Amino acid sequence: MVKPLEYLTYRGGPGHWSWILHRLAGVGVFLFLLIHIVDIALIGWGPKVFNKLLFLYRAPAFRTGEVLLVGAVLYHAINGIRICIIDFWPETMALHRKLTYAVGIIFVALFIPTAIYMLSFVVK
Amino acid sequence: MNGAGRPKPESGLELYAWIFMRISGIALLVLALGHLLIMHIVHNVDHIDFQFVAQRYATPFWRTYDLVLLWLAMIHGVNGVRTVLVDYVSPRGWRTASLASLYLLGFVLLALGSLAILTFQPPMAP
Amino acid sequence: MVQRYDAVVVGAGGAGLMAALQLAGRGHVAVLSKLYPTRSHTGTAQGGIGAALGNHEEDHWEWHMFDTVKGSDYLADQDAVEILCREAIETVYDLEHWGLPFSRTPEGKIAQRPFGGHTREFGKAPVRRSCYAADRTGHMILQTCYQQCIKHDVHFYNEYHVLDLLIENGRCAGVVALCLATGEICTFHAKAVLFATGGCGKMYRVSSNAHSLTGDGMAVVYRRAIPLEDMEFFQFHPTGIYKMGILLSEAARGEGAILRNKLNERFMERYAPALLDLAPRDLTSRAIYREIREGRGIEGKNYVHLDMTHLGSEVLDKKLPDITEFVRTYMGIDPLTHPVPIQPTAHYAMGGIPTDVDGRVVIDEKNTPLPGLYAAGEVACVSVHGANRLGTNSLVDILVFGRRGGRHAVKFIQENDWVPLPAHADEPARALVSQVLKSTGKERAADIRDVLQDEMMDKASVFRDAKGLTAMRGKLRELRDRYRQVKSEDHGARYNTELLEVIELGGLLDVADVLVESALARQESRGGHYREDFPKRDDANWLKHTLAYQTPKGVELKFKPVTITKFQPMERKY
Amino acid sequence: MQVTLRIKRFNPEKDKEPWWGEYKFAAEPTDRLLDALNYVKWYLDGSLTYRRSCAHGICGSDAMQINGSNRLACKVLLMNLGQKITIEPLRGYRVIKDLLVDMDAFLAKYRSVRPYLVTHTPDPEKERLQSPADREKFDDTTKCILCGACTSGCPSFWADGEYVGPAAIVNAHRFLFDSRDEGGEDRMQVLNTLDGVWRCRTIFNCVEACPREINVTRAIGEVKKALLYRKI
Ligand SMILES: Cc1cc2nc3c(=O)[nH]c(=O)nc-3n(C[C@H](O)[C@H](O)[C@H](O)COP(=O)(O)OP(=O)(O)OC[C@H]3O[C@@H](n4cnc5c(N)ncnc54)[C@H](O)[C@@H]3O)c2cc1C
Ligand code: HEM
Ligand code: SF4
Ligand code: F3S
Ligand code: FES
Repeated sequence: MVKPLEYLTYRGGPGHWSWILHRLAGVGVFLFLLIHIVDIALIGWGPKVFNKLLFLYRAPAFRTGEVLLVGAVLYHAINGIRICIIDFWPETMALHRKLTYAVGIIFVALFIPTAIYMLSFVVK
Repeated sequence: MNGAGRPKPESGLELYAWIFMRISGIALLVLALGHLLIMHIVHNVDHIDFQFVAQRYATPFWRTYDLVLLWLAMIHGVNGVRTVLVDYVSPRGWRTASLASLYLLGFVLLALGSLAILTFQPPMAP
Repeated sequence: MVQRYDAVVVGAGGAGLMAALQLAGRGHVAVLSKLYPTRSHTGTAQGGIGAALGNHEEDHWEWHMFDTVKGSDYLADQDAVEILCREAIETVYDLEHWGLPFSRTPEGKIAQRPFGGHTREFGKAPVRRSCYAADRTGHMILQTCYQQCIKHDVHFYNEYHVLDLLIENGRCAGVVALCLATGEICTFHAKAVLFATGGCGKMYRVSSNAHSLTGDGMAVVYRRAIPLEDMEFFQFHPTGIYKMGILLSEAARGEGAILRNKLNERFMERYAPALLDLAPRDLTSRAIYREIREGRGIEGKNYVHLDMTHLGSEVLDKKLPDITEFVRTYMGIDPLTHPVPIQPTAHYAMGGIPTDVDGRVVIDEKNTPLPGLYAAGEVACVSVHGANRLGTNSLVDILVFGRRGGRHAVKFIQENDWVPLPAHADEPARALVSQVLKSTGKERAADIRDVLQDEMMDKASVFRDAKGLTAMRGKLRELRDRYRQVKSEDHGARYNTELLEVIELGGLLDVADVLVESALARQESRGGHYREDFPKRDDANWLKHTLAYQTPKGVELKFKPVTITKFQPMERKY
Repeated sequence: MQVTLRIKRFNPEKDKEPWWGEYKFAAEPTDRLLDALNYVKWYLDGSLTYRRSCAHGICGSDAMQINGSNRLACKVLLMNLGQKITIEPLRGYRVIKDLLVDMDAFLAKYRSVRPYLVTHTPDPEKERLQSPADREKFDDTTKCILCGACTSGCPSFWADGEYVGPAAIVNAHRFLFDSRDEGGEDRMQVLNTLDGVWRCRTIFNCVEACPREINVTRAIGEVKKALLYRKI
């Protein structure tokens, strides 16, 4: 049927992109959650093991990944709220494009400062 | 009538899944964003170590918080990935197999995580 | 391949579906349509369906009958008109019971609006008679009828193009069709066949009709020595979008829109002082042509304005949403603020296959039916529209007579057996197809059609005279010669739409031939047929129907009397 | 203006693979894209195949992908499309020839929601009454012309053709919200499944594609809400 790349070649509306991002972010965060559970569980092995592991987390690559994670959760959350709003108040769907743009704007407004703040530690 | 497929009988499952996604989403908005704010922004991984965790888990509030977060995120995530799999994996066998693996993985990790949160014994403060 | 059915309905517009619904469950029935049913042209009807429900003000079917007869310029058969107007009422209620989403009055009844030529008390003042669902009435009718067909499990053969009618020993034996999907030629052996293939408006350049309205049914039947009745009467709708011909329904004028010329005059005051812009279509179209001829077209061009700017967005967006959108999409202007350029557009064939009030096809002046053959809808001529159809009356016609035809066919299939199929029944159809596919000619079908449409527009549209029509006759002869040399580039079997267009063009040429010959013969002006060389109506000589037959020598004309019951012909003034 | 049509051609009778046909010619900016396609078919290549009938956006024959979005060819003017126009068949349906696709599966889905009025009470002598406000509730969804543009533009449908699709839901909505209808329960059962409304992820491509400007997602949302209230 429709090939994966073709999901990107169709020119739908903003909703098309927001859905792709929501899905990628959701799955991405889920995969992180799986890893996160494992590492947190290691706490049961005592401080030594755990603290050692945290080293990994402090590597710059990981710190950048962390920024992405925050971005993904943030976007997924804001967009999730949009989905809930239109689901429970179908009347708002008359404004669907505007709502989608609003999600984008809110996300950028929150994420950019946060990212700069978080990345400032990496640079240090 | 090719491809029409008889509609599958109604079970209501999808409806409940749908409503759960929305309610858990709203809860996660507070829990997950709160979690991120505390652990990755206000504090950051530079501050976090065994000690930090131990202090936090000294109060039942944070344990409960993390436990609820874990459960909701896990079920929300598993159900989310279920929809993704159901979308893209249509051959019957593959679909069943991938869903089974997902549920198994979800279950094991949920158990593991819960165990970690519940059984964690903070060592006496020195 | 031969298939056997009790009855076959050809065409799935309003008329075909209505007939099929009568037959469904009462016999083994198939509906053949060259389009998927919901793509039929009934779906484009906008304004409404006329029925004297009296939901807003007093109304009676007798008044409706009078208006229809007067509108027809007294050429309609009044026994048929009486049935039309009486049964209109129950038909509209039936549609409502089937779920048709009519617009509603504040009390929740079916809403009605005024329409051209519909009056109270025999012509005193406009009356609200057109039952409507915004300006999508045809769409709703087509959808609703199709939905009922789904409910009643009607069996459809979609995208089957009927090529030929089978007649054996003076009885109908079935039809031959081309299956577009496979290119196969299929024979349908049937006791009864009902034609509901719609109109032939594509023989004109500026037309409100779909690309698919090429008079197929008329041509197929005509080639089998069945006459076509009153083909000279072709209706031009006054308000088509300039150049494109897309219709802006009379509902616009029903809601208060006004026609204006270059001087911004409401020129209809001169032509129909009582009904003004709501005068019948023939009159209004001629008025517009006159204005243009006398140099009062906008910017000296061949169009005038339809002014809706005073109606306000409440009326435009709520009651006329579709036509408002057409203007915005296709003209790029907003009818709220700008008047819309319009010109008369070829719209409706009053003539067609002659039938009686039960939809039976009749083949001579004495109304002798051809057993098993039925026709209904725009393809047929009952005749309830006479020389000029009133707005909203076609939808009534297709449903009322679609139903009556279907009902009669039910009786027929119960009482009769199949006539044996003629030997090599599908031979003529096969020959037709293979002739096109194997053609080595050099003529492009589109070029021939272009000339046909332009010349018909020029010589056989709103105004006609002997000179033009005779020239047209010559043109048609020439086009027919060229048609024999038509070329084909697609030799495939599957969905060969090029082949289809060539066949359709052949039908158009035949029907145009009949129209021109009938128009040339009728030396008077009546309704949609206006002869500049004979500008008066002539009841003494021409109060009669034309029947045109195909003969080896060309078109042969016969005439049949008009049935007059309640209303004697009078001068027609509005 | 000078236009170039790039049309994805495919005739399984002779082509192994789809190929791109390019046609350059002069046209009026105010022409419909359908006029341009007709020009190609009538004067340049008679074998080009597509469906069309009404030519003004009412019959639903000529939905196709135009510059990557689903539109009706008769409802877009060349001046809004640029000089180079890419045309492909609707996606998600089997291509039969060039721009003409097999709509059977689509229409079977439409039929599966029982798209007709169901009543158990006997018909009154005259009309069933319905207030203008009740009539307004399903006005939007009565406009559907079954063109298929919405379903074919829906990523959930691309993912799995079993999804009943927005068009069928629109037509179910038309009856579910009709105060005269009494067949809601059956229809709800068809829709309350994995392949019913729940596969819709509110992507809005359907709304963007609908030539009748039906707010399809809203209709789907109203059906979801109705299902929810029925169960709770
Ligand atoms: C723009 C417009 C607006 C109108 N508005 C109104 C109005 O407001 N009120 C009113 O009363 N009337 C109106 N009319 C007139 C009215 O809509 C038509 O006359 C009427 O719908 C014709 O219906 P029908 O069933 O006879 O044919 P159609 O609906 O045209 O159906 C013809 C059917 O025949 C099939 N067919 C044709 N040829 C073949 C073949 N060779 N083989 C197999 N199948 C074939 C087609 O597939 C189609 O299904 C309007 C007409 C137009 C064009
Ligand atoms: C932070 C607050 C969150 C909100 C408000 C939220 C909201 C939502 C909503 C409403 C949906 C349903 C989308 C739909 O049906 O179209 C959804 C889907 C999903 N969510 Fe979340 N969610 C949140 C957090 C999370 C987290 C933490 C994870 C990871 C574990 C996650 C993973 C997913 C996945 C995988 C999907 C499925 C995506 C899809 O079907 O396209 N979400 N989310
Ligand atoms: S909802 Fe709109 S896009 Fe979908 S089939 Fe109906 S008219 Fe076409
Ligand atoms: S595009 Fe598809 S997912 Fe839903 S909102 Fe429209 S049906
Ligand atoms: S041709 Fe009818 S919708 Fe385009």
